[in-house]
Amino acid sequence: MAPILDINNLYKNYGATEVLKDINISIEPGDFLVLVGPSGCGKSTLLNCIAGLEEITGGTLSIGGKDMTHVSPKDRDIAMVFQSYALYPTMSVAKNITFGMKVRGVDQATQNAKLKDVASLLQIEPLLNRRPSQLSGGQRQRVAMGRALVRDPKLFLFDEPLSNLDAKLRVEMRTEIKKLHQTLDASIVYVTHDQIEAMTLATKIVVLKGGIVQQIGSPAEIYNNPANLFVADFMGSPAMNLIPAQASKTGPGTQIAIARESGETLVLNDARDLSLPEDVILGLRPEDIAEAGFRAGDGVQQAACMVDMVEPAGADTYVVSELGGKQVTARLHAETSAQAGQMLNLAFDMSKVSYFAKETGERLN
Amino acid sequence: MAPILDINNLYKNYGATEVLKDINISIEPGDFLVLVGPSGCGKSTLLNCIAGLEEITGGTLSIGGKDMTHVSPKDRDIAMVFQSYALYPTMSVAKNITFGMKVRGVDQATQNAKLKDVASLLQIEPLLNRRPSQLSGGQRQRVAMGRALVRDPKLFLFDEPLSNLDAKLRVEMRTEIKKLHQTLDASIVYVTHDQIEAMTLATKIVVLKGGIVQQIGSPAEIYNNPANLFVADFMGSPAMNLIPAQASKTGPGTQIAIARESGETLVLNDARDLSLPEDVILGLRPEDIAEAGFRAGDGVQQAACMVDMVEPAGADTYVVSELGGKQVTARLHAETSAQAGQMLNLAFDMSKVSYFAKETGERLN
Amino acid sequence: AEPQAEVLHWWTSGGEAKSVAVLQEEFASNGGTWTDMPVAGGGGDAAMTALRARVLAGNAPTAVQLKGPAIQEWYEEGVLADISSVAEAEGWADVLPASIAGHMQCDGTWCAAPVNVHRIDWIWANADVLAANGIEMPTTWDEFNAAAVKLMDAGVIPLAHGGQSWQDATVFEAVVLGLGGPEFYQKALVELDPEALTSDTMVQVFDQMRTLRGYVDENFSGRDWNLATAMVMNGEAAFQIMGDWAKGEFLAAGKKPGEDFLCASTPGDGYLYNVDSFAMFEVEGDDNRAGQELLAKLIVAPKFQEVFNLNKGSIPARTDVSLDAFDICAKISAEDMGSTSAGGSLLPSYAHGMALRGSQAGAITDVVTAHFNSDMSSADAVQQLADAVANSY
Amino acid sequence: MSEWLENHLPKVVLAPSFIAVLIFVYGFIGWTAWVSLTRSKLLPKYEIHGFIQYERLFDSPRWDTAINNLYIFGALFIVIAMVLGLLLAILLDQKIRVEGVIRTIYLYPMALSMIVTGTAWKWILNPGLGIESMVQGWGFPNFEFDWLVNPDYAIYTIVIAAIWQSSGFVMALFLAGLRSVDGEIIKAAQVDGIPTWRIYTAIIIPSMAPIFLSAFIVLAHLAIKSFDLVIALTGGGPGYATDLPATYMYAMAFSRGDIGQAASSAMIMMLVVFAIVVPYLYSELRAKND
Amino acid sequence: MTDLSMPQTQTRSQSATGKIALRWLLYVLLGLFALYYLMPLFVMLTTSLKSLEEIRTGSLISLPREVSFDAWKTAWSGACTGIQCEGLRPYFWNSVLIAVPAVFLSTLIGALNGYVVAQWRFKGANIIFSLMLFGCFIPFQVVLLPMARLLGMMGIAGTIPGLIFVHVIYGLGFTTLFFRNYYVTIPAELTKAARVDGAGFLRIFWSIFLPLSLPIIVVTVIWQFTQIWNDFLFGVSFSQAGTQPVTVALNNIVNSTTGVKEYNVDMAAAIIAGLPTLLVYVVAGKYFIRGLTAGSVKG
Ligand SMILES: Nc1ncnc2c1ncn2[C@@H]1O[C@H](COP(=O)(O)OP(=O)(O)OP(=O)(O)O)[C@@H](O)[C@H]1O
Ligand SMILES: Nc1ncnc2c1ncn2[C@@H]1O[C@H](COP(=O)(O)OP(=O)(O)OP(=O)(O)O)[C@@H](O)[C@H]1O
Ligand SMILES: [Mg+2]
Ligand SMILES: [Mg+2]
Repeated sequence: MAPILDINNLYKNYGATEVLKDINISIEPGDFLVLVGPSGCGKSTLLNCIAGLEEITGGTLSIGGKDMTHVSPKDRDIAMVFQSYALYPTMSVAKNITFGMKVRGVDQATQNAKLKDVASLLQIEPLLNRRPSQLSGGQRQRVAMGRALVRDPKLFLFDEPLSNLDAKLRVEMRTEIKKLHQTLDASIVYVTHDQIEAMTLATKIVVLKGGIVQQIGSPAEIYNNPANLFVADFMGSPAMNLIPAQASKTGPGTQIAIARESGETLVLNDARDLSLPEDVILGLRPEDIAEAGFRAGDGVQQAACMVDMVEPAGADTYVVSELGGKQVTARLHAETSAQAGQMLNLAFDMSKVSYFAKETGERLN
Repeated sequence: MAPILDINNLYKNYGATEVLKDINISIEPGDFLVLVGPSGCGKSTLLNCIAGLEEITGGTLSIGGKDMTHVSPKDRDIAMVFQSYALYPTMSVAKNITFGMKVRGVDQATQNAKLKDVASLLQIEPLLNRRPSQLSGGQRQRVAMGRALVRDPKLFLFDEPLSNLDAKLRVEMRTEIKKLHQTLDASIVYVTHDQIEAMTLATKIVVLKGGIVQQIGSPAEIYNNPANLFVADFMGSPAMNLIPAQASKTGPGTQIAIARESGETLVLNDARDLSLPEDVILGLRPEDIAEAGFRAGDGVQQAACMVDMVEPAGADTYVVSELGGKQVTARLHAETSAQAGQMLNLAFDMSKVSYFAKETGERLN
Repeated sequence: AEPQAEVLHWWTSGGEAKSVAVLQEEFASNGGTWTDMPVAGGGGDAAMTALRARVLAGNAPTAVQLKGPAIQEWYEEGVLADISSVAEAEGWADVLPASIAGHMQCDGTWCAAPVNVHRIDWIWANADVLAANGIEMPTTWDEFNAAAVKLMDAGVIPLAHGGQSWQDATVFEAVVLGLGGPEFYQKALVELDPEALTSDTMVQVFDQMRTLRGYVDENFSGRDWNLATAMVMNGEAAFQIMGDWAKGEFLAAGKKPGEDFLCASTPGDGYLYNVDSFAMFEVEGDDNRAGQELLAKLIVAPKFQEVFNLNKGSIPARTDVSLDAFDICAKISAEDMGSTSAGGSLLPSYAHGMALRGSQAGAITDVVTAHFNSDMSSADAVQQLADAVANSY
Repeated sequence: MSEWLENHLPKVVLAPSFIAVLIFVYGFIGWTAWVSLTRSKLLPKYEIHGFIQYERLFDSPRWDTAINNLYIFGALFIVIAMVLGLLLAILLDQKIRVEGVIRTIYLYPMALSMIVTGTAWKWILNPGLGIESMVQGWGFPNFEFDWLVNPDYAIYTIVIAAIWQSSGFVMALFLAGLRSVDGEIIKAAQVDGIPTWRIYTAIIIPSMAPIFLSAFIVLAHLAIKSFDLVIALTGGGPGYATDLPATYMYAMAFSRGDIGQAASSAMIMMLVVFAIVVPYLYSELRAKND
Repeated sequence: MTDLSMPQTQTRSQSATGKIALRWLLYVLLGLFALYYLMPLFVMLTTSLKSLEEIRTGSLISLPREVSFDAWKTAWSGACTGIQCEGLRPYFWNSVLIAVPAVFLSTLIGALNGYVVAQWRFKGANIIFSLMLFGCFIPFQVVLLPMARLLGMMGIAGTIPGLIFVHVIYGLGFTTLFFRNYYVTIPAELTKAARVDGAGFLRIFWSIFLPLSLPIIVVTVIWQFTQIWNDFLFGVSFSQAGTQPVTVALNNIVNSTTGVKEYNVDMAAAIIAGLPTLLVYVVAGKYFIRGLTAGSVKG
């Protein structure tokens, strides 16, 4: 099957500022592509380019197998939710949502039915007669969603569509979007900075940094096998612990030595057969460091560490300890008895460790 | 010490719409008050009232012990970050940030120093000469933050100041705000819909719904002892499981019976001495339901449940099972072997259970 | 006191301005300071607007170009100064025709100084065109009509006319005078006798106006009078009915009276005059009052009367000025003035604001111009005329 | 004291203008109303004589013509100038290469007073001199365009010239409005699949309501006060076929010395304006409020 | 701002020719309108460059056979208005002295008023605004006489300050309208943010609103300058010898109903009198649209 969206060597400049550099992305019908990256990395710009709202500086772009590089937005058959909502200020909420259908000549009954569905989905029924200026931030965002959701386009583009919603509503909306994706088999490009959204929704994640694609892959790939230090650091919250270490081969496995401020080197063994340079950066997620006794398995290795700080966070408690000159975070259960200043036995799941080259930051294993 | 902010019987209407009803809040110097609530519940409006930007319909309001009900915003000595940023469009980023200082007659050197500090804190140094229209969403939000942070007011008001930032930056900013709060001993009122922000930052949380205060308390109080079903449901992600059940007294403890679709009733024992009506809603957070073997303790009770769905989410795996006609979520470790359709032994931490009246939704224990 | 005068007038164009300059020079050589305040346009409407504003502001100019009953109207508002002392010293009563002197007097005192006499009921013709078609200068309106038909057949526009309401009114009063005679004119357009206004004669007048309308080309609407004169000059049209300022156009184009163009009074008896004059306003200060007196004296003095009228095409208001330097048309005019003054048919022009106050004159003009520019019947026009006049008080 | 000033500064700032308007607009309207009840002639007098001036006014066929002309002229002029101005603005909004030049060409007539251009228009519309004779000269001897001298059509020549003069300014106002609409919203509409013309009619134009208000006021103001235009172009003629209330009033007040009559005509004129403008203002300002 | 016709180069197939045809139509249409607008200016300009003889004989639309600038020279410094033959020159300066301060003041006050009405609503502000708006419709002929009286009482009758005063008063309705309608489109959050930043009423106006106002200032200045410069009625009524504006002089030149009408001089004088406004349009018009295209309203 032809890819629903195919971006080749796309470049975009604003004057002298290069915002997007050599982007190559291709998604299949039914894919749910999530764009993530730091603020200002070019996510909105990329969406705008896909929608045809910004002239691209170089490269080509096709949607549904047809070259769309120079086609006007209204002929691209896409629906988009804008980061800034962009509601029609003079129209009521209901009209904002139905206007597109009206223009396309959808009959009144269908319009009403769709409006009703979407309004109840987004919990905006009581607001249908208001003007956008009379809505709160989150309400505006939901109306913007509604405008896209009543459509049935080739491709949905969502720019942080849930950022102004409260957690509860957000979870509900997330589920609805997932459903939408599954039942309609819609193709979606989605920008978010919510890790959970990215993880739970995506079939494919693109990590952008400074306008350059860092990694493309399934959520699990991105999460478990980040392609470089940037991705490792960026994805996951709290971030992956990235600890400078010394690697040396021991038999089939690898021995990892980590310096500690206290002087005593922490030595861990990775059972996997890896060929690593001596200086590496070791990456281990907080949830892969547990309180000894709560984690067991093949690769798990225990070590006593000094607790520098304890941070309770509802469901979990984070414990911070110094390793290799870095603050290393471990995720413990909420009811842990760990206290700052105390030595605590931590269990490191070495089978989950990622290694990165110290210089280039590229993944080694 | 006099409360830094004291709100008494505050009402606010827009025409006939009552947006805030009988709000009473009082915070001490150094408090970090987080306002949470569903979209459209009146959080921004409340901030606007505190800032003096909206005339209040009823009640009084004092800041730093002085009645401010009719004082103009500029004499209230507050700094505010707006949900819609409200950057000055004709000024460069640098001027946006220094404008307030200039107005207040701060000398040039101090201005520059503060600007430098704040710019590096917010990572916007390269943007200082740009106009707001040339910034991405997150960049604008950071500039808006900067505008508040260069000030040294009696009270900071933040309206969802981090909603457009990526997770990483958000965590950093969160830490910075926490630091700011601690080092300056600043008093802060903060709107967010990010549970973690609320939990980690607040010394006090106010939960609003439809313009009415639902609960005021420390994060732990709110999280562990929600005052009613709304708060229970609203705080925490995924939400607290709220399961209809039958309570009956057994000796000093209480027996809880939960109907199941499969027919077999689940019976759990709460060791606490409670006096409950027969029909109750039992509230238990997903993290208080674990895989048997990973959780032990006084109140923990095990029961075999049918797994309806397994949802991996990076650090954790969520397992959904039917109980009392509800989808009940349990949070398991990421490496759980649980699979849909299988029976799984779950451990319920009964010491954490909240009970709510079926009719009124008020907390019972 | 040093005589001073701020003079509000609308004599801004070529010949007029030159003649005003003469006055100014004389004024200066008599030690006065002249401040010029010309406001042209709309036959003095703009100047009158300015005048009203200035009077109300308590800042009236020292001398203002005013004429006809307007002088008395302003006098009634109590803002005019008395210049009887000058008039008596200079003996104006002896040198001015009685009817003209009447215009200069308010309640028996002198309040204005006359500058000139324009004759309105002139008919001008292109000599060559008339000769080519074998036509004499008409002396009755029937003759005029017959000539016009002849000219039309020859492809010449019989009557050059500009479609502005005052031009319509100018033709109208000539027809009233011609068809009804001086007495009828006096009754109808000076005394506004309702009987005269609704008489059959008046119906005939309107019939003649309708006939004249047929002799005018299609493009006459809004045309300035001097363009109409030009049409006569270059042979496009044969006749024009217009005051004697039209002569200035002919002369300026180098045409000779009696050779290139002909002048005659419009068919019928009588003489319609338009006297330009200056009224003196009540002002503060000896300097200003001295200026007023000096100005009044100079205006009526023979020297100015001669120079000014040579330039303007009109004739002097005073009867004792030698006419040697004047052309033939002016001489005819002066002669007729003398004779009609004696015979009582020296009449004020209504179209030029000499006969009636503004609102009455305007009411009549409205009907005349509406009739001329539409297909209104003469009977209707007469009825409207009576109504309008009744409604104008 | 300074506290008070601080809080009331907006009112203090508005106050002088408000007072000025009360005196110089409403005070003068009151003055006019008073004078319209007198028999003032050359200068205003203050002795009340009842409604005689209004009776005279309604008996005057010339006033009938003037009021009718105001309706015809006002309606045609405002509607056409708005539509044309909007159309031109939209055309110019299509990324025209020489936009700057064209814009200036459309705009400049407003710069010249009608007193000035009236003569040129008079020539152009004159059948014997202007367009008619030109087209006839091109070999269409039957071409006729004699509106200027035809009493039934002369008022339309005023409309033509008035539109010529003001539509450019209206265009500029609208162009300003078009371009100040938030770009994101237009983008949203494009993505929504809305055709360009619908974007204009349904989204951009409705959001320009304040601009319409400005344009309407400007045009209505010009329509009511097109005094220079009439004077320069037709002088009210042929006959008084193109008289407007403004010229009527001027004639009464300043050439005829009938100030009472002028005042009554001014009052009626303002009543007409009031009847048309107030409902419009009301709805416009209402809409902004909620 | 966004340009609606952005990437419309459409796949060069079906609608490409249609698009090009449409484009052509667009330009033809614009060109026709340009002709309509240019015609009177063309007539005036060519006439002013012809000799009197040629005007009398030639066609109105034809180009001058022989270009002569004599008429311009006469109009500027030779034409007689009354007894002085100094052309328009001396009156020009009067007009400048009247128009510049009057435009400045009425724009400034209008900006402040509009700012209050749009952003500092207080009870009754809208009524005040409506009252001011209605003031736009008062016929100037009506105010002439009472105004003359008041000016006399104030002692500024016939002076340039008097004329400035009158123009400012009757310009306020429009300037307020323009600014108000511009400022209502600026989000209220901006004012709020600045108030929290400690800025007061005037400071916010000066630092936030004025920099945003370029387009509307230009619109207002264009409007006011045109109105004031071209004003004849006030100019003729409230001036006296020595303070008359250029329009009165122009009127004197053009409206001379006796004597030979020098159309070329009239036209030249008309163009000269209109030059400052033309200049304002050409120069300011550029900033006007530019200010808007900068689209600086959005934050
Ligand atoms: N001008 C207005 N007129 C009428 N209702 C309004 C107006 N402004 C806000 N509201 C309503 O007031 C309620 C509170 O709005 P507010 O902006 O305070 O919500 P919020 O809690 O900040 O929501 P969010 O989290 O979505 O930003 C909303 O229901 C909103 O629709
Ligand atoms: N008009 C412009 N001129 C110059 N630079 C611009 C312009 N618009 C955006 N940029 C820059 O382009 C970069 C990418 O912007 P974009 O809006 O795509 O970021 P983003 O990834 O969506 O960020 P965010 O998560 O904060 O919304 C940013 O650094 C921004 O400053
Ligand atoms: Mg973005
Ligand atoms: Mg909000």
